[in-house]
Parts: sequence; structure tokens; C-alpha cells
Amino acid sequence: MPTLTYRDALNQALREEMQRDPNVFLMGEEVGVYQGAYKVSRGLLEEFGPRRVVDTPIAELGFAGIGIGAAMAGLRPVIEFMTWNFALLALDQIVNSAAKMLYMSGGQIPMPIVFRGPNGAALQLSSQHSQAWEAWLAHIPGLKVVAPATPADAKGLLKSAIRDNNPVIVLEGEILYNTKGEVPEGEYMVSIGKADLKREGRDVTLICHSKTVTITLKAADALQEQGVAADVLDLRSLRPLDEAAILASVAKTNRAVVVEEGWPRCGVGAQVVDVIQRDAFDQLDAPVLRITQADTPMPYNKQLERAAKPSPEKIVAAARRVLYLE
Amino acid sequence: MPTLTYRDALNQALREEMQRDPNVFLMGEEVGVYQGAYKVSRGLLEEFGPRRVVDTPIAELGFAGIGIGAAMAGLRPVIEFMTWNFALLALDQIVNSAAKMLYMSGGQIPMPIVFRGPNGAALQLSSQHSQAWEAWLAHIPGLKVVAPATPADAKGLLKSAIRDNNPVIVLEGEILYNTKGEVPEGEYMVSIGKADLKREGRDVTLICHSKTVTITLKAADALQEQGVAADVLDLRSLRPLDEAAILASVAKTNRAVVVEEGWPRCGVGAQVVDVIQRDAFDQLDAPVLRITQADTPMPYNKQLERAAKPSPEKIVAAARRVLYLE
Amino acid sequence: MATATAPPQSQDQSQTELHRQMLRQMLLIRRFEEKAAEAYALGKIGGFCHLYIGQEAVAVGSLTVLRDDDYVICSYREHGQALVRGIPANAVMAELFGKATGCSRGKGGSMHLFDVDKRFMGGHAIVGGHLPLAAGIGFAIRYRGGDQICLCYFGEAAVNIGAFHEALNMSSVWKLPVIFLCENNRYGMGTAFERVAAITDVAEHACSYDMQAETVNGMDVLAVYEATQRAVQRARKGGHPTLLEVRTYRFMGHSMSDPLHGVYRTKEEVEEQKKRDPITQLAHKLKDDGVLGQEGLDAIDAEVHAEVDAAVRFADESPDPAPDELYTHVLAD
Amino acid sequence: MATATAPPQSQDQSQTELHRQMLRQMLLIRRFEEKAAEAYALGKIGGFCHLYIGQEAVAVGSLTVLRDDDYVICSYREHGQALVRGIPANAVMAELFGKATGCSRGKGGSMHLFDVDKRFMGGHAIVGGHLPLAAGIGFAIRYRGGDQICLCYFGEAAVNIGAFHEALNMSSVWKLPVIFLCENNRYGMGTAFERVAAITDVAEHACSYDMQAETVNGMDVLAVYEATQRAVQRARKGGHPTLLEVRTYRFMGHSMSDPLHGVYRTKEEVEEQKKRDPITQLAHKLKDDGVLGQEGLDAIDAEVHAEVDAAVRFADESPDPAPDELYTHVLAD
Ligand SMILES: Cc1ncc(C[n+]2csc(CCOP(=O)(O)OP(=O)(O)O)c2C)c(N)n1
Ligand SMILES: Cc1ncc(C[n+]2csc(CCOP(=O)(O)OP(=O)(O)O)c2C)c(N)n1
Ligand SMILES: [Mg+2]
Ligand SMILES: [Mg+2]
Repeated sequence: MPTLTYRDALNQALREEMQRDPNVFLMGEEVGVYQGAYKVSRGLLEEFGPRRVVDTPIAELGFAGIGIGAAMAGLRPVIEFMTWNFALLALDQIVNSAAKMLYMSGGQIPMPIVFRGPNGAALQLSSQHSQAWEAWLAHIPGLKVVAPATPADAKGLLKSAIRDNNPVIVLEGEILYNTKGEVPEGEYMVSIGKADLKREGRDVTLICHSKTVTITLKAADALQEQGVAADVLDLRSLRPLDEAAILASVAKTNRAVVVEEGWPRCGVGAQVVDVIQRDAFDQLDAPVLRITQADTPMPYNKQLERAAKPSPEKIVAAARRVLYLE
Repeated sequence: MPTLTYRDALNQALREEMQRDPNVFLMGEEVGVYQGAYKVSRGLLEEFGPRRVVDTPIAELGFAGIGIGAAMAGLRPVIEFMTWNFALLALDQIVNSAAKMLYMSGGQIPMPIVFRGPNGAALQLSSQHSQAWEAWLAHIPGLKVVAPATPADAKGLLKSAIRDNNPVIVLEGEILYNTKGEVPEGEYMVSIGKADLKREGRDVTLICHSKTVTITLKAADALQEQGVAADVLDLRSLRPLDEAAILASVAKTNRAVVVEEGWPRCGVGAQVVDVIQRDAFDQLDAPVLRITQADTPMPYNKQLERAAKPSPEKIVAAARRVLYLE
Repeated sequence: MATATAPPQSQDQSQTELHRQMLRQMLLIRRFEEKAAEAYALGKIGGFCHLYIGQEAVAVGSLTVLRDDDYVICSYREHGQALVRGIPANAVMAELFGKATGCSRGKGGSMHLFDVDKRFMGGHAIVGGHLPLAAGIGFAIRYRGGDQICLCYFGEAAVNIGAFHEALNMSSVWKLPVIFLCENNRYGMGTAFERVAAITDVAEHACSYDMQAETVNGMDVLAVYEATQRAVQRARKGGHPTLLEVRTYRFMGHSMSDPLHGVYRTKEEVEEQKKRDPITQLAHKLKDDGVLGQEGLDAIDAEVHAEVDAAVRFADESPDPAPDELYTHVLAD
Repeated sequence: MATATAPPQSQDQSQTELHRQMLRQMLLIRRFEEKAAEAYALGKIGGFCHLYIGQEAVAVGSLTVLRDDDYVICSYREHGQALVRGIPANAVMAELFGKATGCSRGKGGSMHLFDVDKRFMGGHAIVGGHLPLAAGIGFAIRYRGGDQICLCYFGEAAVNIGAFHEALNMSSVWKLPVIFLCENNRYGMGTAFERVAAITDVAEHACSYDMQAETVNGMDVLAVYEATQRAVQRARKGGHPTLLEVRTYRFMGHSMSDPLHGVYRTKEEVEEQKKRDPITQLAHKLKDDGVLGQEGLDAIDAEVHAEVDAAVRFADESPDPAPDELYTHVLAD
């Protein structure tokens, strides 16, 4: 199986889907001439031309809405946000137009559209450019939300997203784009809504997604050295949430730590905790703990930023706490 | 003590604070000549003139930002959103400017601003006009978020909000405006961050806020008739959250149901559940259950809308479940 | 930018028929809205309900120009457009009643009428929010190389919001076949446009987008018709968008929960404007032209009355959506 | 709308001093940015870092007009404005290094320089997001009846976003003393303005807001100075806002992670533009005027070099913020 970067896996998914279906097009800032702010769309303008690879002005609300309108008229747009930080400006369109159109039209207008781009913090981008929006997006009925952690999932989930008849949010990451992994060629699809058990243990369940998968796997390595075997469950999809996979793992381990990049309050982890305590109440041997970003805006300084983010050390400490090892 | 409507209690708070501090002004759509879309600002234009009661164009992002800029320069703006549905357009300003300004300026620029207006569903306003945003807002560090349920709290919390040196979100409700209650005259303040135990029981804790307080109290009445005595805790403040009050009640009852108007996933209730299971794990005799809006956009039809909303019946059923009475 | 008025017409058969048809449609809207107001007062319609009384000439004059395969998209004040576009009065009224037989199955309501077969792409309730959607529909048309157009209605207050600016800019840059039809009724809720807009000639905004514009008397259905024809022509060939400012007036409050004139305008102003009633004006013209006498007029009125009465009966007798409809259409398969 | 060029000046003492001062400030920015680029390459500066090289005349020409009690607000490309406004090079460099001695205590970084004592109300990183903030500062000035003004810098790409439209409309309606100074450097990242804007004369947008506008050569510091004087005058009396389009060019990539010219413009274009270097131009003029010889120029350059070297040393030697600074300033007391 070829080894690709996460970036190239996304690029391949886009290319394949655009080759397959003439209704698929890509729109966003710098996706064409510039080849993508993070080069995800490299070569697509050359292959598909400016009709299907559309550079936009800086007008997130406007071009998100244009994508939605195009989907109403039967196209299958892929809207790239340079980063999800800027998508804040487009939330009205995503929530009020995309997520509700099918419902409020009484089922008449499906909404096959993908909104994608990097989410969360990269390195030292400071307060306004380091935000992780999965909790907000997962809150909204009418959306699907995926957050691939590996190149293979990036390809498989993006292809599924493009073929889905609903608005799908694809959360990528600046610091994921260069990561490498094996990616199946051609028709490789990952179903939306299925978590991936990355590593099997029996002592504790570590639940994570997107960028936190790598650090959670590191934490699991460290725990292994301490004699603790962890299940590492990559959620992959945040809406719908694979509750069955979460519960199956917790049924085995009786303990869990939930890791996410975003802020703690009303986060994705809070929802996962809610599911576990409700449906695995009698199986839990300890409270579920959470590791999140510090409950602060992201500082610029490198040391402070590091302290603000989830880390393997924090996860190990939490795992040891739920195992009553501290 | 005088009896006032929730609307008039807010009006009184605004009037008193504007009389007290010349830096306080009110800005929003229809707040002046029209006397407020829901008449909260009735009479203020006449008393304070157009300099301090400012009608805006329909430009939520713009006038939210203007309020923030005015606060940067030392004023204390109160920004009214006709409803929080429209504030979606202004979230970039609330999140990226208001909530982060103090932090990213290294403590130089405080942000004494209030954003207020009705939140959540009223009656048959359909999908785009029936959204409850507390979970989103409570997610954001740098904000405070309050949701008064009674006229007295409406007055006391709004006055506290206006005097706070931080951005405070005040979530009101169309169907609260006409409700009546006793409201202390003059300098009546309610501290932000304190929940209110509305009713004392010992069997189960019912946690609620804003519009759901009334239906939760109804549920508590019904439970009483069935021999179940409920603590009813009105959160009042969603950020900060009064964790001590939540934990104190659960320590007594060992069971809880969390009620909210918004959608379930990553909701305020999920956060409350997270707190309870983490810090009262050994005291819990049953999983914490939640009552929320159905996980769907709000339908227009009256029956469907009723079915989508939290109700006393749903709360009673959940309370009986956590008491293992079903 | 020209201010269009109706030039003299040759009174041939089809012209006459067209005028009669326009009159009928304006009357249908008027009677429909009157009945809707009644039903609202009786609690049969809930939520926000924005009537179109006074503005009938705008929907009728403009939609008459369109082909069946063109697209229409509206704000929440869209009962009139829905009817003219051919959604049966039954289905519109049933939607206002929230019934399963409504054009959005009772799930959308007054502000969210949809009929995808009629390419009626909905009423939308966030001011300005549907302008980018209109541009997107135009984008799809251009993408496919079609010669359809998208006609987008919005109020003048939407001009002040960012979405207007973004949608017009991109429509111009990409030459999208969209007509941005601004129904300038002078008020956004209780706010007179001149109190919140630096310039009040909406059409002037076109200069910022290198776009064609026209201002037209919205109380004159024929003027609206002709201006729309010019705009449609520009859009069909080469996809040039137009900003069409139609000066009109609403005779009722902003919505059913708003008083008739309120504190923001005088009773006299409303009464004065009513003298420009687009229906009366066209009726007079047809009388003057000898095309339609009082009898003919009465016959049409009786006809639309009957249609609207039937719609109310239909809506009344229709069932609510089944309870499980709460959970359907959240996601497509 | 007039295109301003510098009229001949009487070469009196203060004029000469002013020009020399402007030259010094432009050179300070240039040398500062060169050092910042070096430090970035060494990993001492992180994140996004947008240099001002090529655009120096804009900040210098305009800020020279302001009083100490006026307000300034910027986008993320604001090192130049920060320096000219009088934030010490030490504090700016330390902020880029993320140090506790930085003007935002190391918590803001390159895109978020603040100094409230200098009424420098920050760099802001959401395109267009600070235009409403500028209007709000103008609102506060007018509210208090002061005669200060607010000078707001933004790139031409911000013109396409809704916030621009909303901010300009309200500023005009309420007569706010704000100068919207658009630094039109022709590119927003890798996108040439004409590819995404229906009209490319930014100043033309003023017609939609009944606003005064002017277009000025941003490579000519004196022209910028004079145009700003006119705008400031309008704003101080009566609070009339101005849209000031300053035509400039950036000699570097969009940010430090962007190549020098990239695929979106040619090397030749950049080289051609460099012939218009605002610093060289003013230096020539001062030479021609007999005000400043090569020696004088070298002396200034040596001076600013030393200042900038000292700033790098200061930043290097400054401590990181204390660990608990992560949790401070989230909320005020
Ligand atoms: C973004 C947004 N802000 C506020 C509202 C509330 N609102 C609904 S209609 C309206 C007035 C709109 O006026 P106009 O655009 O002129 O249309 P008209 O009602 O006159 O047809 C307002 C303020 C809204 N729906 N959306
Ligand atoms: C709303 C938003 N969208 C996208 C970006 C990413 N971005 C940062 S700078 C920039 C280009 C801005 O160009 P311009 O306004 O001309 O300013 P310049 O960089 O040329 O000074 C873009 C697209 C952003 N910061 N904010
Ligand atoms: Mg109007
Ligand atoms: Mg630029």
C-alpha cells in the first residue's frame, strides 16, 4: 500500500471524487492559483480548471452560502475554509441554511455539501487562530462531523463525505498535513459514524480524535511501560458518535479518559462522558476524566502554549488517576 | 416588594444603570423609536435620548463589533440582539474580539460589555428562529454567561452584568418577558456564578435554568404528589458554573436529572453531568439523566414543536427512572 | 440607471390576457393575505406571519417574466411569490396552518415555504442570509451552462448587512445569472431606511459591484414586469446580474404581531400610500382601456375569494403531520 | 475624489526635520523587519509573521499626522504602525519573541501588538474584523464629545468581506471620526485583487456610503502625509469618516511562511515595484533638496541598526512569561 501524507491523501480523495462526479467542485480562498493555503488542493486547478476549482474573495459567509445555494440546485460543493477559525463568520450559513434546509423544506431539498479545512491549534498562532470547533459543530442536528486522524481516514472519510447527501464537516489539522501513513488506492471509503480501535488494552479506555490520537498513542506507550494496557479509541466521527464502540470498550476496561483539543466546557468529551455514565453506569469503576485545552484563549508564547495543550503526560496522569494508581 | 414582569425588571435594571453611569448605553435593532422588538427598552429613548439609546441597521456583526470597540475605548455598552438567533452572525466578534481582547493584549484592555436578548424557542417560530445557544456560549473562555429565570434574577443579574468588567452574555426569553414576580427596588444585585436552590427535597436533584425552571418546578410538584421530594436547582449562571451548589445537592440526593432547552449533544447538561460524575462519583446511586430539546431542528407545527421541547412529563419520567421507580 | 415606467402598449389579445392574469394574481394574493390575517387572529396560524398586502405588484410583475425552469428564492415575506409561482393556495395555506398537506409538510411554516418542483427555493428568515444562496443557485446554473436565471427577493433593510455585499460582489465577479430584486418598502420592521442607511437609493449600491441596476415603481405592475424583462434578458445572455430596486410599500404592520402603522410611521402616511394601491391602479387601467368592467372585476374577485375560501377549508381539514415527523428529514439517506 | 501628490513645500526648518524624521522611521521599520525575518529563520519568532517591507511610507506618512490622544487600530500586519506610534522597538521585538517584556506580555505575538497607553488598540487577525472595532472607538469618541480620531489600517482584501460594508455604513450614518485607511498592496495572500473584486478602485466604494474618499500613492510618504491631514481634519470637525485608499506594494511574501513572490506574481513585477521603494525615494528627495547627504543617511541607518540590534538583544535576554500567566487575563476582576 502506498505511503502518503495526510495532505496528499486528501488531495487524492478530492481528485478521485472530482474525476468520478462532474457535479463535485472545490471552492475557497487560495484553493486554485496558490494551490491551497496548505497545499491540499495542489494540482487540482491544472487538472480541472477554474470552473471546478474556484478561488474566492475573503468572504466566508458569502462563499459558504454560495456553496449551499449550489447544493440546493443539485451540485456537490466542497467548501474549503483556510482554517476553521474563519468559519466562525460562516456559521449562520452552516447552521441556519445547510443544517436545516432538508428539515424546514419538509424533505424536499437535500444538502450534499462538504465544509472542510484545518481545525484547532497549530504552533504559536495565538488566540484568534488556534481554535478547535468540534464541540460547537457536533451540537447541531442536521450536520455530520468527522475528524480524521490518519492519512487513510482522511482519504476514506473525505470520499464518504463528498458522497453523502448531507452537510458534512471535515476537520483536518495544520500539523496533521505532513504526517504519513499507508493509504489504500482507489475506491477506499470509511463509513461516517464508526470509531476505530487503534490499540487494544484491558485496563483503561483512552478516547480521542484528530490530533489527540497521536499523543494518546504516546500516552498508551508510556502506560504500557508502567504495566497498564490501554484501549485507544479514535472516535473519527463526532456526529454521529459511535456510542456502541465507546460502550464496548468501557465494558471491558471499566475506566475511561477522554482527550480532546478543544476547550473543556460543553466539549465533545463532556458528551462522551454523558454517554458513558448513562449507559455504562454499573460498569464504571472510577469517574471518567477528561484532558482538554486549558480553559483560556490560546497564548502566543511557546511554553504557555505547550502548557495549554493536551499532552501524553497529562493523559498518563489522568489514566493513573482513574486506575487509582496515584 | 413590587411585582413586575420580567420585561419591566430588565427595563428597570437598564434604566437604573444608565442613570447611575453615563458610560452605559444601549444599542441594537429597534431599541429606540420602536421601544424594543419585545419592549424591553420601553421609554429609554425618551429618557436618555438617541445618543444613549441607539437604533442600528440590521448588521449584527457590525454593531456587536462597534459595541466592542466602544468598550475598548472605555464605554460600557449593552448590545441587544433582537434574538440570539441573529447573534450567530456576530459570533466572530463575540468570540474573537470580546472574549479574547483582555488576554491577547496581556491584560491591557478590559471588556465591559453586555450582550443580551431572548434565547431559545418561543411559539412556532420554526427552525431558524428557535435556537438556544447557551452551550455554545458557555464553551468560550473569556465570557460570562447568565440565564435568569425570574424577574428578580433578570434585574439583579443584568445589573451585575453591566457593572462587570468582562463580556457578559445575558440570555432572556420571549416567553419569559410576560412572567411576573416580586422584584426588589433599587440597588438589587445578583452575583454572577451563584445557583439558586428553588425548592428543597431529598430524593432527587433537578437542575435547570431559564425557561426550564418553570417546567421543572411543575415536575417537582407532580413528583411531590407521587411522594418524591426534589431539590430544584436553578443554575442562573452557566459560566462560571456553580459546581459547589450542584455537588452539595447531589451529595444529599444521590441522583440527578439535568434539564435544558437546547440540543443534547455537547449541551450544558453534558457539562453538568461531567462535573457530577467526576466529583460526586461515589455519591451517585444512578446515572444522571438529561432532558433536552429533541435532537432536530425545530419544526413549525404546534404538536411537533411541543413534542420537541422539554416538558414536566418528560422530567417526571426521568426523575422516576433515576429513582428506579419505573 | 433608468427609472422605468410603462410605455404605451399595443392592446392586442395576449396583452389583454396578460393584464387580466396579473390582476387576478394580485387579487389572489390580497384575498389570501386577508384570510391569513383572519386565521392568525383565530390562532390557526402561529409564529411570525408577514403579509404582502400593498406589495402585490412586485411579485406578480416580476414572476410573470420567468420560465418554469428558472429559480426563485425569497425572504420570510413570501406568500405572494409562492402563490404567483404556482404553489396551490391550498398547499400554502395548509403550510401556514402547519398541516401535513402544506408545501413544506407543516414543518416550515409561513417563513419557510418551499416547492422544489416549482423551483421555489424557499422563504428564509435570517435577513440577508438567502442572498448568497441565490448567488449559489446562479453559480450552479452557470456551472452547468444553462440559461436559467435565479430571481432573489429581499427587503431594503437587508442592504445593510454584510451578506448583501459579499453576494453582490461574487455574483458580479463570476457573472452569475441572478436578479437581486430589492423590495424597498421603506421600513425594516419599525426602522425607516434613511435612519440606518448612508444612502437610500438602493440601486446606487450597484456602482460598488460594477453591476447593472434599475429603480422601478413597485406600485405599477407593468413597470415591474418590463424592468424584470430587461434584467432577465441580461442574465440569460452572459449571466450578468442586476440589482433591481422596486419601490413599494406595505399597507400592514411588519408582521401579524405588529400594529398597522405603529409609532414609526403615521396613519396618514399609510393612508396616503394606499391611494397608490397596485390593484386599484391596474383595475382602473383595465377599465380605462375598456378591457375589464366592474362586472368582470367582480367575477375575478369572486373567483379568487372562492379559491382562498377553499384553501382555508382545505387547511382546516388537513391532518397534522404524524408525530414521528419530528424526527424525519433531519438527515437524508 | 482626488488623487493626491505632494505639492512643493517650503523648505523651512521644521519641514526638514519632519522629513528627516520620516526617513528615520521608515528605515527603522525596514531594519526592524529585516531582523525579524532573521530571528524567524532562527526559530526565535514563531507563528505567523507578516512583514511590512515596501509599505513603510503608509504607516509613517499617516501616523505622523496623529495626536497622542488619537486611536490607532490595525490588522495583523502592524509592526510598522506599532513602531511609528512609539511602542519601543524593544517591546515590539520582545513580543515577537513571546517574552514577558513584550508589549502584550508575550501572549499576543506578532499579530496582536497592543499598547493602550499609546492608544494602539491592537493588531487583529480576522480579516475585516477590526473595522467595526474602529467604528466603535469612533463611536466612543463622539459619545464623549471629544475631537480625537481613530485611524484604522486594513488590506484591500478586507474590502470584500461583510464587516467592511457594515462598518462603513454605520460610520457614515453616525458621522464617526474614523479614517478607514486601506493599504492596497494588490494582493491578499496569493490572490490578486482584480480576480476577486468587482471593482478594483477601493475608493469608489465610498459612493455606497456617502463618504469622502481619496486615493493616494503609498510609495510617496509625503503624499500619504498630506492626504491623511485632510482626512484627519474632516474627522476632527464634525466626525466625518474618510475612506483613504493608499496604493502600495509588499516586497516580501505574505508572511514568513510564504515565498518571496510565489506563483501568483512574477519576480519581475516585484523587482519593478522595488524601484519605487519609498525609502530610496525620500532619501533621493532629501539629497536633491540638499537636506541630507549620504553621510547623514548612513548615520541614520547606523542609528536605527543599533536600535534594532539592541531590541533583538533585549528580546533574547528577556524571560518567558511565568507559567501561571497561562491563566491570568482570561477575566478581569
Ligand atoms: C439577521 C437578522 N436580524 C434581525 C432579524 C429580525 N427581523 C426580521 S424582519 C426584519 C426587518 C427586515 O426588513 P426588510 O429587509 O426591509 O424587509 P421587509 O420586512 O420590509 O419586507 C428584522 C429586523 C432577522 N430576521 N435577521
Ligand atoms: C476572515 C479571514 N479569512 C481568512 C484569513 C486568512 N488570511 C490572513 S491574511 C489574508 C490576506 C489578507 O489580505 P489583505 O487584506 O490584502 O492584507 P495584506 O495581507 O495584503 O496586508 C488571508 C486570506 C483571515 N485571517 N481572516
Ligand atoms: Mg422593508
Ligand atoms: Mg493586500
